[in-house]
Amino acid sequence: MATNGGDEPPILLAVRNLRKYFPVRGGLLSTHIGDVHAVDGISFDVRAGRTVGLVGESGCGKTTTGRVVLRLIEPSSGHVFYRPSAEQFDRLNQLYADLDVAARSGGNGASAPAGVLRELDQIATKSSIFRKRRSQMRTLRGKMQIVFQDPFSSLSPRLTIREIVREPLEIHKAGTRAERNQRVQDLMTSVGLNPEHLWRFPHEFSGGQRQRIGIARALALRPDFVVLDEPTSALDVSVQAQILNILKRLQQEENLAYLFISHHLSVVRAMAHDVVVMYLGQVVERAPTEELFTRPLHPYTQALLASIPIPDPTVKRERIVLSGEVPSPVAPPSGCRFHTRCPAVMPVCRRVEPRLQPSPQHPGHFVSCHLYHTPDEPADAPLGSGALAVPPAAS
Amino acid sequence: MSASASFPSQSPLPEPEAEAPAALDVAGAATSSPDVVLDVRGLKTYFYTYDGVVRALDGVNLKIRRGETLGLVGETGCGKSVTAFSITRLIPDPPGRIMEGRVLLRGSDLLWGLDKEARFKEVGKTGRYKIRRSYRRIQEAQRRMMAVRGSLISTIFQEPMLALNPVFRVWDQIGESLTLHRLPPTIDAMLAASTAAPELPEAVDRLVDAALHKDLPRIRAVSKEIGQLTGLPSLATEMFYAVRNPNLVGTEAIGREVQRCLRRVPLSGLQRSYLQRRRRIAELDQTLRRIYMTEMKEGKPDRRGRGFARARRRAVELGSLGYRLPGIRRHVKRPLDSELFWQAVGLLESVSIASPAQVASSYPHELSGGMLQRVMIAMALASDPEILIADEPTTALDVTIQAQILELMRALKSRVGTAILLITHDLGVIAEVADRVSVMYAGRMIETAPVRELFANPLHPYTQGLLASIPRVDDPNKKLESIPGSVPNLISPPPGCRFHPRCPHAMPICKEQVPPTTVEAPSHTVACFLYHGVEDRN
Amino acid sequence: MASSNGEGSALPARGRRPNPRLDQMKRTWYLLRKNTLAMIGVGLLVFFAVLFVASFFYHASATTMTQYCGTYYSGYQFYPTSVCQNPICTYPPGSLPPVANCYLTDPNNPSFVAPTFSLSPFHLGPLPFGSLSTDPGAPVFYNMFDGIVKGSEWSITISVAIVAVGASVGLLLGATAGVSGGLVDEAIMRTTDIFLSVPQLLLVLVLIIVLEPVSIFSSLSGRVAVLIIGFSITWWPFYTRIVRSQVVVVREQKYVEAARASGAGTGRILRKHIIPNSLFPVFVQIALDVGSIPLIIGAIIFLGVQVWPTPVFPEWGSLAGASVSSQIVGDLFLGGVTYYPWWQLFFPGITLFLFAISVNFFSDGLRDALDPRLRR
Amino acid sequence: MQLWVYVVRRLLLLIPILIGVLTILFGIISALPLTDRIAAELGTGHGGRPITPQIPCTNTTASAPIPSVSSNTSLTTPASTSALCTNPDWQPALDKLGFNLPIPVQWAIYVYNGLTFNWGHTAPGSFMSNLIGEEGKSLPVTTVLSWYLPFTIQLALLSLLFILVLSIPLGNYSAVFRNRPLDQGTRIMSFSGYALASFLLASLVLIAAVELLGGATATVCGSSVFNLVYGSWPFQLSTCYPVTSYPWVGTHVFAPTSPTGFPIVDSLIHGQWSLALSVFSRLILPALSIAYLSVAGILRYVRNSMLEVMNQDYIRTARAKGVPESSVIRKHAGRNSLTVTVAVLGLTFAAFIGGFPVIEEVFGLDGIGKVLIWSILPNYDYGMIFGTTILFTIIVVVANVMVDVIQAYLDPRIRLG
Repeated sequence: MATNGGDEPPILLAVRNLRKYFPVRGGLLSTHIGDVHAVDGISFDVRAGRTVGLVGESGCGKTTTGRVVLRLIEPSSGHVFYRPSAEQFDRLNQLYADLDVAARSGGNGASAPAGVLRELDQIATKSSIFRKRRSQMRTLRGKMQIVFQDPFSSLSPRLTIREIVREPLEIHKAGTRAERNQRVQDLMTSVGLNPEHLWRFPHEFSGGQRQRIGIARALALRPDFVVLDEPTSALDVSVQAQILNILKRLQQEENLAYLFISHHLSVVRAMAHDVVVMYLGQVVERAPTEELFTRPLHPYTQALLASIPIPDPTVKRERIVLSGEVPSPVAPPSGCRFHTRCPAVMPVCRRVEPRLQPSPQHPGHFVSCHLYHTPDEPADAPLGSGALAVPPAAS
Repeated sequence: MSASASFPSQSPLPEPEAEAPAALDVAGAATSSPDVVLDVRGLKTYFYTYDGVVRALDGVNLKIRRGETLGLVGETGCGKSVTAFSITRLIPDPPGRIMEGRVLLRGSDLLWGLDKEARFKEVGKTGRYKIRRSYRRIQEAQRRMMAVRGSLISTIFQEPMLALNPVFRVWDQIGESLTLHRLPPTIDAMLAASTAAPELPEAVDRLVDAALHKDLPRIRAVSKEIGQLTGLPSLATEMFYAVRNPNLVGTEAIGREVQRCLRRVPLSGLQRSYLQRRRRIAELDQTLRRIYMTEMKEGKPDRRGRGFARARRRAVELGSLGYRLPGIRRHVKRPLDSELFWQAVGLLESVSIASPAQVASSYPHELSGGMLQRVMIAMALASDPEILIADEPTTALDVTIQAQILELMRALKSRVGTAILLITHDLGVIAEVADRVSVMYAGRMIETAPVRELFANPLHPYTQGLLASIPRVDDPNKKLESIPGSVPNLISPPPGCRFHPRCPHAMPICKEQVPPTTVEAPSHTVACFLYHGVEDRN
Repeated sequence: MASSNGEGSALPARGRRPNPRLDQMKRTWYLLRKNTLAMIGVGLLVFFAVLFVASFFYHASATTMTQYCGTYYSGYQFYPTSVCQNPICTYPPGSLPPVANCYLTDPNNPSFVAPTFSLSPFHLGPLPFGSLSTDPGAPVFYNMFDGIVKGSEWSITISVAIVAVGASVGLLLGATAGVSGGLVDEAIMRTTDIFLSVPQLLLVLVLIIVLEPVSIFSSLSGRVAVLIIGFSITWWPFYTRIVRSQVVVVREQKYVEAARASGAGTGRILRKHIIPNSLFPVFVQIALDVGSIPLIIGAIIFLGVQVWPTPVFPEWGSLAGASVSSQIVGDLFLGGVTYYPWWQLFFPGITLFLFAISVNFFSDGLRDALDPRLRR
Repeated sequence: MQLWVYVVRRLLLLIPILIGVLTILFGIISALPLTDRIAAELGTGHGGRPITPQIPCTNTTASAPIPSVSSNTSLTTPASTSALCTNPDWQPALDKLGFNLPIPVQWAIYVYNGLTFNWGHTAPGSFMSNLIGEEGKSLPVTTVLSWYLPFTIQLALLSLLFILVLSIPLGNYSAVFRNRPLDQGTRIMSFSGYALASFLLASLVLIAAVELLGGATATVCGSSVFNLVYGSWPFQLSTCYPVTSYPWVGTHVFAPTSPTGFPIVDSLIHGQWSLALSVFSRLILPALSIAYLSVAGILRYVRNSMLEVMNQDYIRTARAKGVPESSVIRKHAGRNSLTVTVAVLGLTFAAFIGGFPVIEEVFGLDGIGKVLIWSILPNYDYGMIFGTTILFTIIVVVANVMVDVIQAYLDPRIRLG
């Protein structure tokens, strides 16, 4: 990945094998009876100044991913590497590939070569955010920020806008008092709010204005990575366009990297450079935006694209209506997690869990589906099961 | 532009007739074209809050024709939901009050008597009002609406998770709709079935045979036949699910199941007399509803008729007190409950729920959002309404589930043929389902057109801006245009055209006068000074 | 404060900086003013506040038992002067008493003085609110007026102290439980549950009874300390529960997460976000409790627990509790018939009632004014 | 979750709570002088201060290891506990009670005794013993309490009935008719219930009943407040039935106390209708007073939650279905207000049950509340006081379990958690 295209911006975040399980208690003595597999081994990269779109239905773990990546909650396992150097990054990819091979041949991670684990551990100590101490994390927090979905609960009702926007600056003791105030003023103008709004309380604002305030707060410390957790899904379309345009402008001005979490594929298409599609805590498909939207490979992505109503009565499309509902993340289905709803399900899907692998046609396009890769079960078979592939939906 | 081609019954929409004078006379509605199911004119709804009077609706007009789907689009706070709730008078009062207007449902004015319900007095010059309500009249109006709600106008709400009562099982809630709107025929069928002695044994044998072979279509057919023989379609559903059970092996087990189902058909004397009394009460309720509908149609109260019906109802109820005794109550209610349960299962089946019996006996919190929305639709259809108001039916759902629900609505539309008022902010949904679209902005209707016409040729600057601001999944190169500013505060809305502060084409006149609604193309009306078509007096 | 260090340089409109908090308070006051009951409550509270302050300047010479002598004029019958054992003062009937606390009393019922409401020789008596007998047979009585005036001091001080201690402990534990979660939360909340399942009246009673023989609590201030300790031990769980239930709601709010994402530590989050946003229900509860604690003290007195060094003490709850306790007060014998002196029950009762209801009205009005859901 | 799993889980939780309560009481009782503790355990002595002196160990005679009554030793010289414990003469008693063991073991013994209903003995010199008519004798606390408990349960059930009957319709309709006369009325009523002390309210109810009903004062027979206000008992004894017959009183006409122990039920079983009616009539005013105090607290919650429920989407759905308004309030919203009433009752049950001593004292009813007062006056009978406290607490804890189960039955969502 780092090899294709030397002009690509540097890697900002490398998320590797991230897992987050929430324990479920129940039964007579309220014992631990299972886990919600909210995020179950996902990996992706975020490059400086670029946007990664994270797409999926509710309950697929995209919001949890956003929170874990910022270490707002601790992960169950996995790493997020912040600004790994080019060599580190290449080495990481190699190590994880080794681990993967070992896991497949041995069946579990315990048999992974000790050397690989040790080296991984060394790199993690250097650049994984989960290994940072509290003080290091504090400085890092200034570089990684978040904008929330709900503009109504994301601003404290008892603070004025000025106090809200100034809070990050105060926490990090950035600049003098006058500088901080100047910064707050600048932020307000850059998100298109009137400075006199500073003296009001959040409940006096509309949803769009609140979202602007949220953006101003997130940008106060000049971060280089912002998680946008469904920033526009509570807004009207006309306001949504305003917010999206502001976000785009700010990205260019400040060279921000975004992790854009949304269930709105059309918004993601407008915003993201790369798209990660999640289903039940796992990545089913990952590709550059244009590639994904023109040639969706995974049946889930295809169905997702086909279910979006297009605001044009003249467009006639093939409809793929998925049957059933998303299964419970406490006891995800065996094999491919999508097999319960998949229109192209094969017997092997029930047994073998597919891996995220590059598509044969496009090396940057990763898909986790048996239609495109022979299952790992009978050792390593050559690729070439493309004959099984369903044709991508006409768009 | 013609209306949607998917409706053969739907001729190209007729030119709106000039009938304004007729609409203004007291009796009102008789002259409205027979095709129009619902005709809303000049609807104004205000909310009296501490901060001032929110003019949520300011003269809304709309018409829905038979079998047509009218989409109502607008941003948050534009009044689209308020419109829906005003039609069925579900606006919470206080703070909301419908101020004026007419809602003509097949010629009956649902807002009749509105002006006498409350008096307003401004407190000084503060913009605050003191309202003196006549609670008697409001109660009377709410009673009148009981005749309309559910039976003629059904509603589906936005959040299915919140819209179903969490403490009652699903079948209970569907059954309640059924008791309210379908009780007399149900009881008739039950009573008839219990006395009639049809040739069941032969059919039962065939059913057992079919079940032995696990031949689903045949089970379906035979159980349907038994349903017809007994006159209880719900029995067919019950039998189908009873014998379909894969765990049943052997003739004996299946036969036992069938007999178990049939056991509820014969009724004891007590049960029969209970059902007869229930039927009498339901009939009197219907009489009362008819009286209310006539009152609303003719515009004068029929107190005698009402009082008479109500007194008789009370008498019957008083005579039925004995059935409420604990032991008796359980005995007499059982047959009706199981009948309602299986009718509910039948309804759930019709909204393509895979295991309807199981869903019917679960609590709402045990079901997913998509499933609950199907339950809501089943409940709304329990009474064969004239109009179905769907208030953002898919907003709270995921896209794949939304696609399922939209698919279901399309199927129901062609099967049932009710008129639908579809309220949504998602123009995509509108484009897929609606025949005609009305666009609302800040409490006013600004543009109405057939769906293709509106998307191809939006006239109002707001509609244009709205269409331009939608990101398109199928069009990557589209530049997102946004409408500057935000939705105005409806306590002190801008004078004149309420869109003028955000409008790129604003003219001086826009600030001064409210633009009239003009007809620009066949059945395409718009309220904007940029256009000079014939004024739509309708 | 801010204008001195150049903050204004960032602000073009330096002179007329708006004060949003003041605006909010004005709005709350406006809403409160529209609420009649709340305004009655505010009025009464002001009255009690004035009484509280005044009581410090009121030198009640009759705050404790007073010797009686003289003739008593009651509403029932007039009795002539009879034998007077230890006369403090004597004066002819019909004239004004020469010194303070020299009252005309009924020799058959020496410890009762009926209220006269004649306020003209205010400082000399007769007693405007009557007297409270502590023992029908003994020549001692309690000046009700003094008791009510001085009672404001004790009642309000004790209630406020108890509530302050209880609320601080509750706030601390509740916030800790809510924020830390897990085992700490579980431990604190289970302890709270346990304390809450003992009836409050009984717990206070048992604590007072047990602490009574301890010698350091034998003085008056010791008794007050016993009351405060007993009530605080009983009352903190209420606050803990309220605070915790608020905190678990607030801590899930996105703005708390945003603060954490900005690198705010737990202390700052607690101070700036969680506590300010979960304090409001605590205020309401504080207001209610300040009103209800004298009621419970009264119940304890009524049940016969010896809370004070003397049978009757100038505290509203104690006066009211004593007034219906046959262990403490006595009847009036007039002409061979027993009468209950109504003023004994009426004045402390009405004081207690007014105080509690004023606090109730006020807190309810405040809640209505601040809670947007109830306003509508 | 199944309902029964929930019930079993809730019942299991009962044990740690009881242990916790006993721990608190152990902590409190440990602060007592050792003599009082021994007296409370074994049933010796007069009870607590001021009659029981603090006896240093050295003062005791060799023949009596635990002095039951002793001379008037000075109140002001409390003996040091250590001196007391080192005296060899006390050793048998201390050993027997385990007061020599380490604190944790003492705690374990206390908790075990508490859980096995071994709550100590009454003081023979106390008022209670006089009442029993066998002065100088000591009885197990649980025995005494078991005589009086049925009456209190009777009273509690009746007042719970009044609470439900009053709070649900009033709460519902004051929310429905918001800010209209009914609502204002209930609001005032609720406030005055908050602001009236329980003993004042009960006394006022009693006085009002006597003034208004006059001859029907059988309802207040035996009340200390009545005696205070109206002097000695002015009515014929025959109209004043003591409500229960206990083994030690033999002069009046009684309601029988066997086989169930509940006077009303027993009277009915024995066919004495008028007696049952008389006992019942004595219960009405106290039950109403308790109910009023509780309803005042509950109404506010019911009203507020009802306001919230009436704005819920599912109420709108019900209306949109065409359900008549009365049915919307009764069926769809009423279930909720029932749940809230039960929940608030659970939260305030401790306060509710804590009101019983006062009410029983005012109305002269012989329940466990009255037992508490008897053991407070004139001197403290610690064994009884602590026993009563444990009993009241157990009632509260059990009631809370029942409340939770009822709630889980009423609202299926609760079973989830």
